Amino acid sequence: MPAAGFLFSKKEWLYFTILAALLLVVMPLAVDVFRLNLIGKYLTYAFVAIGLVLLWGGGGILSLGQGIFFGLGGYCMAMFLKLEASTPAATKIQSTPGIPDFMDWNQITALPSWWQPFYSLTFTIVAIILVPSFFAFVIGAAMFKRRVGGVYFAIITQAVAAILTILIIGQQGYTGGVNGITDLRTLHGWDIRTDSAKLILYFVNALLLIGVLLLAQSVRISKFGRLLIAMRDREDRVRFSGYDVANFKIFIFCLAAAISAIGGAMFTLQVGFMSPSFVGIVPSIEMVIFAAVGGRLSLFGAIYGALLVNAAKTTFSESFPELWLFAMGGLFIAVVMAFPFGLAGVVKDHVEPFFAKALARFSKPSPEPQPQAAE
Amino acid sequence: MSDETPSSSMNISRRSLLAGAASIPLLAAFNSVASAQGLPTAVVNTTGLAVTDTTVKVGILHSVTGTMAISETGSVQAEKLAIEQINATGGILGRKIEVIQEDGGSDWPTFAEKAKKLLVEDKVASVFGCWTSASRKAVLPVFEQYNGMLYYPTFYEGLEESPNVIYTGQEATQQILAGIDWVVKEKGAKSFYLLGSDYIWPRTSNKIARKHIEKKGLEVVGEEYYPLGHTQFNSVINKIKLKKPDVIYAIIVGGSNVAFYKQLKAAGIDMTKEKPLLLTISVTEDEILGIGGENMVGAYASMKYFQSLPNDNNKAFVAAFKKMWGDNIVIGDVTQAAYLGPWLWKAAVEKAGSFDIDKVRTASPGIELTTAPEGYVKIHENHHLWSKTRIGHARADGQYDLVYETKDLMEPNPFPEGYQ
Amino acid sequence: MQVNEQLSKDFILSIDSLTVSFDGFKAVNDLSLYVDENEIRVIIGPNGAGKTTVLDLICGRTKATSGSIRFDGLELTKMREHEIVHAGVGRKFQNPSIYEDLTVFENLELSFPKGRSVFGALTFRRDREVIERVEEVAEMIFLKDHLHTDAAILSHGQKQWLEIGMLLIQKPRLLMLDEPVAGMSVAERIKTAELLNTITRNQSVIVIEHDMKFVEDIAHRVTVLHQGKVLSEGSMERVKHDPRVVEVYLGH
Amino acid sequence: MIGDYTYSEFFSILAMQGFAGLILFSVFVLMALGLAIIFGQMGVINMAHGEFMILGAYVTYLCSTLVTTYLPAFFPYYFFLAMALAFVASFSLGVLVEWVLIRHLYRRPLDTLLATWGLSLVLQQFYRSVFGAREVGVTLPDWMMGSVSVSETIEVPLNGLFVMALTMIIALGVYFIMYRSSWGKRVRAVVQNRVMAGAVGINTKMVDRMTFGLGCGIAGIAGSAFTMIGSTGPTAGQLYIVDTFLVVVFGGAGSLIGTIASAFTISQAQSTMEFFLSGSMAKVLTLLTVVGILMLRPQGLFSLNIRR
Repeated sequence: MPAAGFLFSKKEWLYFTILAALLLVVMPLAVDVFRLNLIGKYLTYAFVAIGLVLLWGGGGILSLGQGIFFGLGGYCMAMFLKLEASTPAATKIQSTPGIPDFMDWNQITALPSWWQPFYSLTFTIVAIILVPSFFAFVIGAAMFKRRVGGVYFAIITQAVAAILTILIIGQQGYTGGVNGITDLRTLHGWDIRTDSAKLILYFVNALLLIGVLLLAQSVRISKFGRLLIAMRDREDRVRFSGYDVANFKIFIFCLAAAISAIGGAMFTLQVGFMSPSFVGIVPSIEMVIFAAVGGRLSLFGAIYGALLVNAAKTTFSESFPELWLFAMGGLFIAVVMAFPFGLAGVVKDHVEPFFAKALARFSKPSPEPQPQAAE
Repeated sequence: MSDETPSSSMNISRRSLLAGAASIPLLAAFNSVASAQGLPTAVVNTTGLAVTDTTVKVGILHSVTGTMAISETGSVQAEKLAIEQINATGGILGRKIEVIQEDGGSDWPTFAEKAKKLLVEDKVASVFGCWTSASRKAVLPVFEQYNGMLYYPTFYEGLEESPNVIYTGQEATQQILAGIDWVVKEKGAKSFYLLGSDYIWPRTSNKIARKHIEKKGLEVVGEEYYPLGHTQFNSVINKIKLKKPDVIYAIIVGGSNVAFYKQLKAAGIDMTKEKPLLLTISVTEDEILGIGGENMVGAYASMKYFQSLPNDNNKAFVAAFKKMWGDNIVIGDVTQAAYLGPWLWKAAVEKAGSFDIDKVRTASPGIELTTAPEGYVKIHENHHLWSKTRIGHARADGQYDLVYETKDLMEPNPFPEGYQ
Repeated sequence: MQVNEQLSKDFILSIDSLTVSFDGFKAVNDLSLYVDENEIRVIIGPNGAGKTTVLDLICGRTKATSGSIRFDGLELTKMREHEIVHAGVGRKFQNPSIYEDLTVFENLELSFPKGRSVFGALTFRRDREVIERVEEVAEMIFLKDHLHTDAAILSHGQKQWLEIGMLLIQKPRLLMLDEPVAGMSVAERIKTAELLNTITRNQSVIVIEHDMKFVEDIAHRVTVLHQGKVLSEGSMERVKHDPRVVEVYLGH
Repeated sequence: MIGDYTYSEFFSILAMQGFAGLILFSVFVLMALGLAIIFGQMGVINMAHGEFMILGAYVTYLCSTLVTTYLPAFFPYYFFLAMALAFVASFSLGVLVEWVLIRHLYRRPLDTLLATWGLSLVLQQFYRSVFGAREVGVTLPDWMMGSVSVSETIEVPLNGLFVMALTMIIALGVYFIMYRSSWGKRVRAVVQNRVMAGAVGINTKMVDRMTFGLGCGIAGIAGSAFTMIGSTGPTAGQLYIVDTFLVVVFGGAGSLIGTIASAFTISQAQSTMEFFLSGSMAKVLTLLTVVGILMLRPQGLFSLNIRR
């Protein structure tokens, strides 16, 4: 990889290697397919968290509507899978065979035209990226061109998430309503419900995540990334240095949306359905907490944050269902009050100095330039 | 959580048993059960379920946290009561039931996850659970893939018939048709205003109701839906006042219910005057707790069970339930349906002489329960229950008076021809 | 210099009957101002005279209610901020406005006029031209030795210089500085005056300043604003002895 | 539409819909006033606003239960006591929350958002643990239910009138506190220039705490009043939060008049659309319109054209 030397510092390459090893080797060896599938599900949220690190950590733009894009990506995927599952043979008991079951229940007798293109996998994949990006572009262009930012942006994205949820639920003939699009079976004839499929999907998901991580990092280390930091600190200065600030914000918002959408699509594939409960306000805010717990400035943190919070949610709600909300609420408060930079901050302030010290002591006799690793 | 029931509430259960199980004919002497039905585990369990010589594991999968916890609590309580009573009468095939309870957290993928855990890791012989259609839809592929058995308690929209689910609640036609027939016949209703929360069950149910009403040559003067959680119904109440329907047919759920009925009363629509008459299929005694009996008095509900049913089965059931969970508790339609789950499963297992899912499934159609609080029920070929439709008239104390019940059991018909 | 001569010349910046009102309050009221090529113009005036607002209007931060601002043949009142910058107007804010989380080098690099579009920024490379130019400017603003220091830990004066440097690297034709020596030590002021005198060989400068000693050091001409209007204009000598100016300042 | 109705019916529609809109308007104002104070004056995003309302509702519930048990004679009037207690409870909790959380987070509005969201989860679980997951029914005195008939078709619900009157009283109260009292002057001084206000001897910390407390207290009263029309459950507060924020933002943060104007506009739009369309679509269209207008005019309906 020619850009290897640039993309990360030495220390970050170490972290990267640890992460890649954890996702691609340790996890698959350590847990069974059932747990691995769960971890795969958590990792789909990590996509959203990475988007949020770019958008919120990098650009200071807090979106409370990332569920919109996660959901749109997931719905695009689900529409394709549902069409494949709704062959005339499989749906022959319906009054109109060949259309998704929920449409039939709602007296729809022909596939709506906007569903038609989703017979094509290529179109679906393009749509997974483009539909959410387009949505983000419309919202972003309207808001950022008029300099709406900060709190207002957060509230309006939240409202959009609410609107979309009500719409999806209300138009159940076209969207599957509150139940969502369920009972998805095959991808081009390949049964996605089997254990081997789940294993493969896990690896696809993990590799995509690593790819997205590298992409995000390359954006961060580009001049664009530095401009984002600059905008977060001194938006006016950037503007009066000749940059059209709104365009940069729109771009990063679209990028974060597209990344979240990939997560959504992978979610649908791994979980086997998509429903409006991943679009609304509550999941959107939960996704923010994944990024916050990991450390809003750290891409690695985003992944660990998503993994950790979700794993905690599963364990906690198994053993102490009553306490789960207390823990979750406490987590929000703690992250804001005590650990504003999340896990990544803790690692940087406590773990790294510890290792640096240990390393220095250990390597005293050897002349190797170890401490550089912890610059 | 998993062993809470057997250990912590055993004392209560023994006592409640004496009151509750007295009417249950299956009651047998404790010690003799094991030998009488003591088939070897290798025989009754050929597929590796969690069945030992003395125990069998089952799962309870409901939301204990999140927005649905409100509704699902009653089902959990009913299922635990039934299981304790079964254990106290010697268990199933000589084996005590052990419960593994999982929390769906009002989150559908969590339901799917936990269902999978119960089936794959815990290898439970049966699962009692789910409440919303969305959660059932989410777990359905899991049950079909790993061949589990789910007892689903809620009245729902139908349009489903899975070999891996026994539906102990009513599908839509069982709840709707007889109710409408009754208001038309007894109350001379000619026009209806259909109202619902905006999701699949109210929409599907209203669709069936509309077809049925129009088939009779009567009129639907309005039909509309409000988002879940909506709290402002003044506009629709105004519309109702202007359209002057004979019947308001309301399928509103959750917190919206409270707002709707309070505002209806405040707008001067006194339901006891029956002008218009209100008929609901979504407000059980559970919901009235939140709405307040004084705001609900005079409404009619079309269900299959009311806590006030005067038969002996029910009296014993209510007494046992209160003994176990407290005197202030109320029991709604779904809670009763949830209570049937373990009993129906027990009957099927005993008929099959095996815990194997396939054998239980084959044995299930035709299973009868004479001890059900709602009276006699029977499992149909389509895995739904034959059951009666009953009309209740709401009292100010939050209970319903039974005013009508169908003479025969209504046949479940999840895919009603002509109603879709 | 004769007034008539000025009018016949092409000004780099000509402001004609500019007015802006905030909820009825006219912060700038029918103001006209003309700046020559390579001129250092200092604007002084009491607090609330509208000095900063004039700069805001020129660089597009505030939209004029009426009037026109022409810069090099372009009507600035119709343009957006970054377009005005592209046209060659640079502006330094009152409080040093730099990117504290970035190094001096990165601060200057971001201001380098290349890769200003989204795509450009994504594909921007730190090539020889950029490095040389950054170093050149760093030398001018006395920060050559601090190139890789985080901007946050610079002294207040150094931050002011850095911001000036960020403007210089864009090679603007009109440079607007809002109180460039505020908070500087005497030695730093002298160096800053020196810096400004060097850079105006190639560009026009508008400075807002309170420090009269500094104003005398640098100003070619001085404009006195009062209540959004030009009260007096001309050489420092002339303005100093204008009775209206004296009254406003003393009466304040 | 008019084709379906006679003229007298059409007149009734107008009258009753106008009234329904007014009730909705009052509800919105009650919801939003507390938030407008906290968000508009302090810049704090209080996502737990709904939970403060529900606290008021639970206090009312407790009152109704206690009064029914111990002082049945007092029952017809308990609601006023309940509202006062609801205010006190929410106010106290607000002051506590300000002291523990919010005061560390001024100038970090996005962080207040996250922290108060956390707080809302904690409060929800707290309610669930204490009062149970089910909704509780608040029994109201008879005189508050029912309606006054104006004509055969026009009927005016009493609780609607009550909410409207209450809204008016509270709005006037807030107006006097914020714009006519010396305390209000201090609040506004702190909003405009914190340092300067501190320098002239205003205890800015105390002002912050009391302002936050006041906003929460009003939420408590609103919650108490909503027991008449809505449900009281652990998660009921969440239903209000989006609407409330939209009302405040649409009105232009910092402007109480703007909040009231925006509540009026949104409520009339929503109740009109609800009449002519079905419920869900009306809601979607209302929200879309508000968001659309906010995109075109981000500063909201009322805002000063201030120099930056």
